[in-house]
Amino acid sequence: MFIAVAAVILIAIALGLVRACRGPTLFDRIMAANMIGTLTVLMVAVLGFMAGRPEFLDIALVYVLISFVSTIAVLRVYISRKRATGTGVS
Amino acid sequence: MEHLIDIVLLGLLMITGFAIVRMKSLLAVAMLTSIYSLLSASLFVVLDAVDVALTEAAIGAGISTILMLATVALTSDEEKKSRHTPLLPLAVVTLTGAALIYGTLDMPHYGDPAAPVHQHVASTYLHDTSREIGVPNVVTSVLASYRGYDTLGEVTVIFTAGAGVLALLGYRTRRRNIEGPGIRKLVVLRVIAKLFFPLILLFALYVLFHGDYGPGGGFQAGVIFATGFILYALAFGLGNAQRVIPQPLLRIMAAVGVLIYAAVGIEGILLGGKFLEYGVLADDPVTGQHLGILLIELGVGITVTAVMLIIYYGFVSRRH
Amino acid sequence: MHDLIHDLLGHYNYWIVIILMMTGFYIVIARPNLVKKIVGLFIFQTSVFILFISMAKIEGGTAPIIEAGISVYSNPLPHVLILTAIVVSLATTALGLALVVRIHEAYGTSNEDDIHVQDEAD
Amino acid sequence: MDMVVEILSWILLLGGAAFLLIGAIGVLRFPDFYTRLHAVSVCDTLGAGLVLIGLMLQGGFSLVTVKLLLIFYFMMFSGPTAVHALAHAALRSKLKPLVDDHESR
Repeated sequence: MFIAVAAVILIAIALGLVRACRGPTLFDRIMAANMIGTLTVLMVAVLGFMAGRPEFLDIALVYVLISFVSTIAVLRVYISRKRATGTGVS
Repeated sequence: MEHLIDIVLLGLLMITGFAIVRMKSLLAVAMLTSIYSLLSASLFVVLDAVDVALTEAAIGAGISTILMLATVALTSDEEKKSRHTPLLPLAVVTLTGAALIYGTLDMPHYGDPAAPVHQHVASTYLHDTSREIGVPNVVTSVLASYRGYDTLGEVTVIFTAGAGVLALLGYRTRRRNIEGPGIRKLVVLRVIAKLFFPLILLFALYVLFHGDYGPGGGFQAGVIFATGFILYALAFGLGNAQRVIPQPLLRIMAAVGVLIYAAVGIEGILLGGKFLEYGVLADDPVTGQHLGILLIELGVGITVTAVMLIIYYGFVSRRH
Repeated sequence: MHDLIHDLLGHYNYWIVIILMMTGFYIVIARPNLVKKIVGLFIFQTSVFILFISMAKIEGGTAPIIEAGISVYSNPLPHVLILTAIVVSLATTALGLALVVRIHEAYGTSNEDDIHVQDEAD
Repeated sequence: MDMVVEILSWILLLGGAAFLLIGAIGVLRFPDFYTRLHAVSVCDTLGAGLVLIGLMLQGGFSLVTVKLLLIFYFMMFSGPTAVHALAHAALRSKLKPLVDDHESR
């Protein structure tokens, strides 16, 4: 049963990856990266249960924090860059 | 079943790699790199390397991406077309790849327990750790105790990298707080950052001191600590972050961490053992090992935190 | 036929690793942008990590954290090597990016071709 | 009792997986950035939340469940915040929402 959930998460990651590659705007890519971060967290959690050793959830916890901070970081960089150069959406 | 997940994840990694080659916008490349890191980290979980997955997630998807973004912000976003034809590089790459694939044909199969890698010291480590070190996480015991010399070297490399970035990017304190107009209005982000900041630091401490029993240790904890402060800097501005943890303090911390590590080694000599022999630190060798591992993990954590923040400050305060 | 599939599965990880490695290598040698080169280096490094970790995996094993009732563990030694290698890779990436920033400040561009043109003009 | 918890956990897990899939399809298929954000939110909150609660039921009363609760807590705050920040940044950079089907962006 866990394998079914893991498979669905993998499919969702693949769909998110397609969106990240197709874009078209930078925001779409950030959004896709953020979603893949969330899915990876769930993936790691489910994998822990699947292997029968769920005590490794620390990794999933780190992922939540990291993907949040890097999403915020990219937006911050983007805004400061836009202020400097005045370019529009790429 | 794990094979299937492994195969799919590797396929996704390959797609991401090709997409990175084709992408022209460097900000988009940085986002794809972050995805690439996340995918490889989950692959590490599938391949049982939980400690490595923790490190890769914190470093690859976190700090590396942030540094790449900061660099793109300081340079240009668009990649220009190369003036040379890609034919020669393609030929070189194809030939090298073919040679390497030819080389793998003799390699033992994936997952083969009889492969030569598993025959020598690894089984000794797995077998003797609980008796000699008394720490369930074999990765930590090898990293911090059996191969403590190597790790001292690694910490010194990190320290040197911090010094190198300081030398290249200089050091500029900006106490006056500069705020981007976009984020300043994001009250939501500030409230959430206030909620998250103490929990991230607490979690980093947990990773640091729980490293003997589960995945974790000084390297990972240091990066998580630094990520907490980076979140603080992102939400409240670099000036405020430098008020909380100023640059001169970071330089002292970077040195202190390495010194703690080396001092534990010398303490071993003074107590009649060898350099980095933890067994003599306490009456009972196993307790001594525990104490030694905790102390050097603390040293590693302090240095890594300080160096990560030095690098981050270096890149971000460079912004004009 | 069965042997072929067995061989294929047994080397699948290594082959994908080599493809990834070559992708990174291609970016490093064919792309003029210095930031992109660093990204290529990053891909190359990560592929090496995957190679090592794939070699450490033992069929049916689990993570090398000793627990009662488990007898097969994957090899912890490559994990240790790669753990420290990841941290060192961050150090090299940071240094490389810092160099790119300085080069951009000195030349006004981070494109290798333009830098060569400027160098030859001097 | 155990049986009930088990069945409940599987219902939650599979429901969560279904929402994850729906969200991912939405991310791929929706016509513009702002509509796609809705799909991402489905993944981030409902899908992830259900899967995590399902796993908590599997974990029972242990440290595992505490960690899952922490992940749940972080995710419920970070997901919407990230999406909010994204939408805000996109709007500021003058990315126009798609208002009419016949109007190409």
